Order: sequence, then C-alpha cells, then structure tokens
Amino acid sequence: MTPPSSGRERASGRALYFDNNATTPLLPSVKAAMREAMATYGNPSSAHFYGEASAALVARARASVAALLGCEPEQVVFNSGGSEGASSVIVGTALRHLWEGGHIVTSAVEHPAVLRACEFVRGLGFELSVLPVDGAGRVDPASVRSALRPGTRLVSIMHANNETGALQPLEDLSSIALEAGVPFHCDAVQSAGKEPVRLREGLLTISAHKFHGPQGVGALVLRGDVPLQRLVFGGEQEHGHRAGTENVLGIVGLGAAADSAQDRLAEPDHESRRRAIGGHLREGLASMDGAMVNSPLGDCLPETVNVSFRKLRGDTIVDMLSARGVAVSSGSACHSTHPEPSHVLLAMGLSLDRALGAVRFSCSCLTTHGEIDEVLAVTEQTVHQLYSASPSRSR
Amino acid sequence: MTPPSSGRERASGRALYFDNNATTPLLPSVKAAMREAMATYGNPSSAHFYGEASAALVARARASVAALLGCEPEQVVFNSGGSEGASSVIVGTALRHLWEGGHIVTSAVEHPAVLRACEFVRGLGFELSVLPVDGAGRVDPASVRSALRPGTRLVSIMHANNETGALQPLEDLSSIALEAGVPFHCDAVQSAGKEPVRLREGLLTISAHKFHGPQGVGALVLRGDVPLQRLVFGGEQEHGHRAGTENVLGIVGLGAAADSAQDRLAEPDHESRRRAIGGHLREGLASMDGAMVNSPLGDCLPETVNVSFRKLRGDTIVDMLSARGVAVSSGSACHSTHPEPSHVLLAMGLSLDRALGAVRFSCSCLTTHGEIDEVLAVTEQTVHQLYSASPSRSR
Amino acid sequence: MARFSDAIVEHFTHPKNVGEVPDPDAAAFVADPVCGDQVRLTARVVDGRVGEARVLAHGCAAMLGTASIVTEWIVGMRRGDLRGLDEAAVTRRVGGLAPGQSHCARLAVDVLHALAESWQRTSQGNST
Amino acid sequence: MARFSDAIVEHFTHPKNVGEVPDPDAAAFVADPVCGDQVRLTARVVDGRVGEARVLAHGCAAMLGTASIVTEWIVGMRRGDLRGLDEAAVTRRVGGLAPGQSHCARLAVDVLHALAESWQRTSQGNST
Ligand SMILES: Cc1ncc(COP(=O)(O)O)c(C=O)c1O
Ligand SMILES: Cc1ncc(COP(=O)(O)O)c(C=O)c1O
Repeated sequence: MTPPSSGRERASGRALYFDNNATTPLLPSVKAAMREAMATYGNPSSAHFYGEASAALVARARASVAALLGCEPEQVVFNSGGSEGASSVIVGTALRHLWEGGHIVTSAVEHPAVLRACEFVRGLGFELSVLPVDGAGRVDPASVRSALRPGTRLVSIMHANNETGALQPLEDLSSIALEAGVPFHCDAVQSAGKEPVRLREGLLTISAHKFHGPQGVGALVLRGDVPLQRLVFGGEQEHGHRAGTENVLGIVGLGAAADSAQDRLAEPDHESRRRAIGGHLREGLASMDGAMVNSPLGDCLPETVNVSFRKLRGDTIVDMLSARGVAVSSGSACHSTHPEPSHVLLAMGLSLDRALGAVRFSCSCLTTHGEIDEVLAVTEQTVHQLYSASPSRSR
Repeated sequence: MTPPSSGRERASGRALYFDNNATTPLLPSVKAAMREAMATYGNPSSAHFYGEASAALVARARASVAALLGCEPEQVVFNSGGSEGASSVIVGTALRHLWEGGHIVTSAVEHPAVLRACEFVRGLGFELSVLPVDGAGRVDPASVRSALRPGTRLVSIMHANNETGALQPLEDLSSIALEAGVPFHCDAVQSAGKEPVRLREGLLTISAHKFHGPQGVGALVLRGDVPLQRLVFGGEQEHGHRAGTENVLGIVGLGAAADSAQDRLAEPDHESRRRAIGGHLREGLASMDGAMVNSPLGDCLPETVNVSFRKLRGDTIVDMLSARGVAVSSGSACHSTHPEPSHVLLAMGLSLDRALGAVRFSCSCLTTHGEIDEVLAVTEQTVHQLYSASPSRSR
Repeated sequence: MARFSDAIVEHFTHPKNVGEVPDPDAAAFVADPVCGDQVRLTARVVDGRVGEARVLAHGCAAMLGTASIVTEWIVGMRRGDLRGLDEAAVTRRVGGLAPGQSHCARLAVDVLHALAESWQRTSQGNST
Repeated sequence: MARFSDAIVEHFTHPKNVGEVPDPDAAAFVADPVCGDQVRLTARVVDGRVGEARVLAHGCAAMLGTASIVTEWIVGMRRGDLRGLDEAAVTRRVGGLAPGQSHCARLAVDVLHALAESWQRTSQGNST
C-alpha cells in the first residue's frame, strides 16, 4: 500500500495500514474509473447530451451495486455514506410515524449512526428496545421475537460489527421481523464487499470507502414498500427518495468498487485467503504476553482482530504503533483526555479495563502475510516496552 | 470545454455547454488536487499518521472555503451539497422546535430544496409565509419585516435565483431578520464563486459543483448560535453538526474550487469580463424573433439569461439545441409528458405560455465570446425552424 | 438512456416536408388539449395513393420528429392503408418512443385517420 | 494538526531511563484518579544535585514521553530547582502539549515536587 505523505512514517521507514475498518485505500481500478469520469460533467438530470453522459455513468454504477447486493437497480438509492444511510432509515421511519408514535428495535452493539439516531427519535416520543448481546457480541433471534409488539415500526440490526467483526445471524433476525410485517434494516457497512450480503426484503446500508471506494458516498437499498420519510428535499433524484445533484464521481467510484468486490467474492479461494490472512494475524496477536482476543472465533470477519492487553491502554498502543509506522485503531471512539471504553465491548460483558485496553487490527484484500509478520513484530516490541515501563509490572 | 463522450454531438461536431447553472465542469486545478488526494486514504478521525494526513487535507479545504466566504474555518460544516444544506437548515430548525411549533418565512422563488423542505415542515405543524416577488423576481424587504412574528424561527431567502439569475437584496433582507433576533438562512448555491457572498451572521448554503468543484459536496456556514437539530447521526465530525466519514476527495475538490474562485473574484477585470460575456449573450438572444428576456437587467448574475420565445415551447428548444450540440436548460424542472411551468417565472407574474416557453442559457468563467456567437447562430436557426413549422404561423 | 430514437433526432433536426400542400386533396388538424401539441397534415393524392404530404407541427421534439417521419412514410399509401395504421405501427416506424412520449403515436394516428376521412370526403365530392 | 511534539514522539518511542534507581535517594509516585495515569520517579543524588533519575509510567503516550523527557531534564538540578518547576516550564520543555494532554504537565509537576519532598526527607534523615 502506498504510504501517505507524512514525515513521521518516512522517518520510521514503515507504513503498514491495519485500520481498514476505519477506511480503505482506493483500488487502482477505482482510481482509474474516477479519473476517467472527471472528463464527464453534465448534471444527470439535464435533458441534453451532457446530462445523458453523466446519467449513463450513474446508471452503470447503479447496476454494479445492484449486482453486488443481489437487488434491482431501481432499489438502490445513492447517498453520502453509512451515517446518512442509517440516520435516514431511523429518522425517516420516525418522521413517517410521528403522530402515531411507535417502537423501534435495535441492538446494543450498533454503530453510533444507528444508536444516536435512535436516541434522537426516542426524544420524539418513540419507544426503544436495545437488545443485549452475548459474550461473542451476538443478538439472540429469540430476543427480537419477544421485543416485537403491535407498534413496532422497524428492527435495525447490523451485519458485521465494526469493532469486533462479529457477524449477526442476519437471516434469522430479518426473517422474524419480516414475518411479523415489520421493516428490517441492516447496517451492512462493514460486511459489504467482504461477505455476501443478501436481504430478500427491507433496507440495507452500505458505504463505499469501507470496500476500497471513495469516502462520502454510499447506498441505501430499499426493497419492498417501506414507509420512509425522505430527509433531503429538492429534485426527484433517486426515484424521489433522496434529492440533490448526484455525486457522480463518488458514485462511479462506488460502482467500480462494487465491480471489483463482486469479482473477489467470486474467486474460488476468496474465503480461504481471508481466513489465512485473518488467522495469521489473530494467532500472532493471541500468543503475545497479556493478550486477550475480543473478536469471536466463529461467525466473524476474519479481517478484524480486536485484542486487549492486560493492564495496558488501547489508545497508548495505537499512538505508539502509529509512531512506528503501523496504523491501527483503539476500541474507543474518541480521542479525548478520558478515553471512553467501547460500548460494544462493554455490552459483550467485558470489564472496563479490558475495554480500555482494546486495539483493533483490521486487514483488507490488499493485506499480505509479510505485512502481518512485520506488524506482529512491532506490536510485540511495543507491548513489551509498555510492560517494562509500567509501575505495576505484574500482568 | 472538453466534449463528453457521446455519439450525438460528435455527429454535429459541436459541444457547447451553456448549462452552468445546472452544473459546471471541473477546473484543471480542481482535477489535479483531487487526483493528488487519491493517494491519501486515512480516515480523518483516525488517531494515526494516515488519519492525520487526511485530516490535514480537510483542514486546508476548510480554510479555503472560509476564506472565500469570509468566515472562520470552524464555522464551515461540510455536507453533501446544496439540497442537503437547505434541507438540514429547514428541517433541522423545525425539529429543534418541534413541540413549540413556530413559523418560517421564505420566498416564492426558492429552489425546490427549500420549498419542499418547507412544505414538509408545514406538515409537522409549522406555519409558513411564502413571500411574493415583483416582476424582476425580487423580495421586498418590507414584506420580510411584516411577516416576522413572535414565533418566527427562521427566514430563508436565496441569494441568486437559479432560473433567472436575479439577485436578492441580501444585506437588507438578512438585517431585518437578524435585528429581530431571527436566524437568517441564505441559499447561496448559485452566487458562491461568482459574486462576493458575505453574511455577518446566520446560515449560508453552498454547493461545490456550481463553481467548478465536484458534485455531491457542499458546505453549510453556521455563524452564531443557531438552534439546529442535526439530521445525520454518528461520530463527532464537523464539530458535531454533521456525522459521517468525510468525503475527503470531494472536500479537497471544493477547497480547490474555492481557491480558484477567490482568485477570480480578486481579478480587477472580473466584473467587466462577466458583464461583457453575459451582455453579449443577452443582447444576442433579445434581438431574436419572438424573444422575451425573463432575467432582470440589473442586480442579476450576468452569466444567466432566461428567455422565452413567443408561442414556442422551452423543452422543445432544449431538445433541438441538444441535438445540435448546444446544452441549455428549460425553465421547467421536470421532463415528463406535461412540461410544468417554472414556479419562479409564474411567481414573477409571467403568463403560463411564457413560462412554458422559457429557456435558460448559463455561462461560466470558461465561456468565450466565440462560443456565444456560435450558440446564438444555432439558436436563431432553431427558433426560425420551429416558427416555420408551426400550424399557427403568426407570432 | 437515450430519450429519442436516431430517426426522431434526424427528423426534428432536419424536418422533411414542412408546410402545407397547396389545394390539398386531404387535410387534417388534431390537437391534444392536455399537452398542447398540434399537427396539421395535408396531402395530394395521385392515382388513389398519397403522392405528397406536408406537415406543420407544434409540440415536443418527439412530436415534431414523428410528424416529419409520417410525411415520408405515407407516400404511396392508399386510403385504407392510412386507416389501418395504429399506435404500435407508428411507434415501430419512428424507432421507439420513450415513456412520456406515447402521445406522439396517438396524435399521429389521430391525424392520419382524420386525413383518411378528409380524403374520403373529397373523393366522394369529386365523384358526384 | 500533529497530536504530539517531536520530542514526545522520540521519547515514547525510545524511552530513556526506564525503571527504578536501586536504593534511591528520592522516590515519588503520583496517580491521576480521573485518567488513570501513574508515574513512579526515583533518583540518586550526587553532590546535592540529581545524578540519575529513572521512571516507570502508565498512561497515555504523551505521559510516557513526558516522563522520559523529565528523567533527562532534571539531571544536574538542585532540590530547589525541582520545586521551582511549574506546568508552563514542563509544557515548554516537552515541546508543547495538545489540548487534551495538559494532565501530563500537571502530573509531571506533581511527581517532581513530590520527589523534592522525598529528597528533603531523606537528606534530613541523613543529616541526623
Ligand atoms: C458499522 C458501521 N456503520 C456505519 C458507519 C458509518 O459510515 P460512514 O462513515 O460512511 O458514514 C460505519 C463506519 O464508520 C460503520 O462501521
Ligand atoms: C439555488 C439552488 N439551491 C440548491 C440547489 C441544490 O444543490 P445540489 O444539487 O448540490 O444539491 C441548487 C442546484 O441544483 C440551486 O440552484
């Protein structure tokens, strides 16, 4: 992977990117498609030939995304990414039912886009059921069933967790909601492009930059007749679901990323390759002094390994690794004075200390075994350094 | 301007883009900045060096936009464009005051992003004053004053009209609202980058693709303490005003477009050049058989010339010109069977026939006198052809 | 994607047989009250067949193109041929119509059938 | 933009004087109950000046870097010099601290003042 232009890592001579759950580099094919699209500049809504050329680019990307997600092109609504996607579903559902009110079901391990939107609609008078998860971070389908009630307007549960990689039993969860006639929304931002994502009905959110497309563009898949108030007003773009002149370059990039993801998913060794890479990383980390792996072993994105080091702080490890040219992320969301423990790890029942010690290593399809070896060596050295400097040297 | 890759205009050997109010081509400097930024791929929120490199790109663009609009960088909130910007102001204001309700003032000639968002919040129980305009499309400041009442939450009036180019007396309009303690929002999507846009307080919406930046990215300027409910939930990006991983490439493009616009605005002949180009186009069109210019003569973007041809239909002229390699737009927004007359032209008091006959020619800083000559010739020939084929040959 | 067939573009860009046949053997005018489109079609009959047709039209570009295509198409047709034309035939002949353009085929059929009526009236008049 | 000064990065990457001075002439331990950071500083005194200092630290990277810098900085200082150090001096010495990192300067000052106290106690003990 190309190193970014920064003094620091050139000094260390190293640039190892293991933060692919935060964002991924553009693939060469995506860059090429976007560069080429820069020559076309019509507004896709315009009646003239410039508009037609732009509209054709958007239509082609729509077909690519539909092919990746197994839906019809007309069901794809382009938007500005995962946060808008999730917010538009939660807030759009609430505004559609504002006067009657109602009830929304979600899980304790959702991304803040879902959880904070849910908090907001609670303020609008909606009731919320935030389902717990087990030690592996999974929602029990039975808990969805018992949460449903006559006024339930939506069930929103993610596919792959961004912090641990844990996969939810999507098929079971969605079936329960859909059979009860309740719309189901799946935040598939972390799984799209890695795992096959199929939803026979309901809503699905993806974001291009999590699978080698550009940042700030994504899609909401709308299958079936889900009552949803749109939030961006203006023209009739996206079949009236989302106004605004289309982000043509971004959409082209998303389409190219979807094409390439579809190719990868079709490769016979796709699964074995992912498992080899992820397994190598996981085993290397797990064998280190004080390490406790937080990502479940089965039903988990192999690319994501979340690990805590006993008595060490995750944010410190992230900063030390960054200074050594290794980019990873701490479980905690913000980087203020008081590191906040991850709500995901706490919901899984981990202790505060363990949650504060979490570090997330996340690979992509570009990660190599050699890079993992190097990252493991630097991590081991860093952890060792921290332990030897600790006032409470026991672990 | 580079022609798009379409068979049609290659056949006509011509590609003249006169639809710059719909969207503008990327400037070479904008393309170059975006191409270069493709090498940087961190998430600006990430703590490591990749994140820092991306965050630095965003910070630089934020400074450029702030410089163009004469505000502080912290007052710039990046978003996905003009429709999101306007919707977030109208809907965000209403949701912030949902239980108390209130009153919103706007004008009859706003973009659908504003008008439809206003319609929506009327459904939430808000009262609406839609101010009329005079024959030049302008709002009378006195009408704003008399519309204000104790529960007024917002006054939203655009700067330059997208259909006619008419400029509102922004300074007067905003002063009246602000002096009454009511937040003022200006949709400056069409004026930013062309006219100096300054607002000492309140809210301002811009969209990059209207001044040679990319589509799908824009900014909301938030000056002073305006109560606004955010609509996109998730992380703490954009100082908590708008969540979602930043559209880094788009933002870089917006920043580069702002830099270049600032340079243009500072050129001593900026105004005279604009007036020469616009005047040439306007006079050429006005002198044609059956032509009636709808854009006001003073206080108007010179780049925009909206003209109706007696007894001819605007959408037909657009299609005929498109077939001849000239891209313009009809006043009507949609291209369905029944062309809808422009709400802007009707609000100005024009007849239905004249509104249906409107064609908008819009230039950019790239438009040349030679291109205008060619467009005038093709337009004259087209209008002549339509008149000679008309069953009611008189005009 | 394309909103117009190549034939329609060619014909509205370079319309054929614009105008009115002087002293026509058949003439028809139709107008659509909803979309405002208007077509005036006139023809000269030679040996029981359309010898020449001319058209004046007002409306959307697809209507103008369709009208022009019709003037070439019907040359050589008998009165019964005109009566047999339907919307499907027109749509095929113009190379297809986009969703919002079906009124063009309808108006074309209307004006062609009206032309056939007018032709019948003049020929009856002539035969008396 | 950068969250750490170059000096802090250099010191948390390659920390100096990690550990404890055996049989120290002065020793101090401070902990921040809010952020959980901990620093244990020990020193050997030679001719009334700090001859050697070692540190153990737990906390954020800025704290680790600050602690390491301190161990080099105070060598050669008298007890009164330590007492005279304040947060501004520490912040300058470490090359600046980002907004959320001011606790590092506070903890460093606390541990340095505590070291001076301890030094006084031991020197009083020695003198009796
Ligand atoms: C599971 C999940 N949902 C939603 C989002 C939000 O996506 P975006 O940053 O594109 O708005 C993310 C990424 O940050 C995510 O990991
Ligand atoms: C005046 C005005 N406001 C808002 C918009 C919407 O901007 P965007 O298409 O970037 O969402 C436009 C452009 O279409 C406009 O001309």
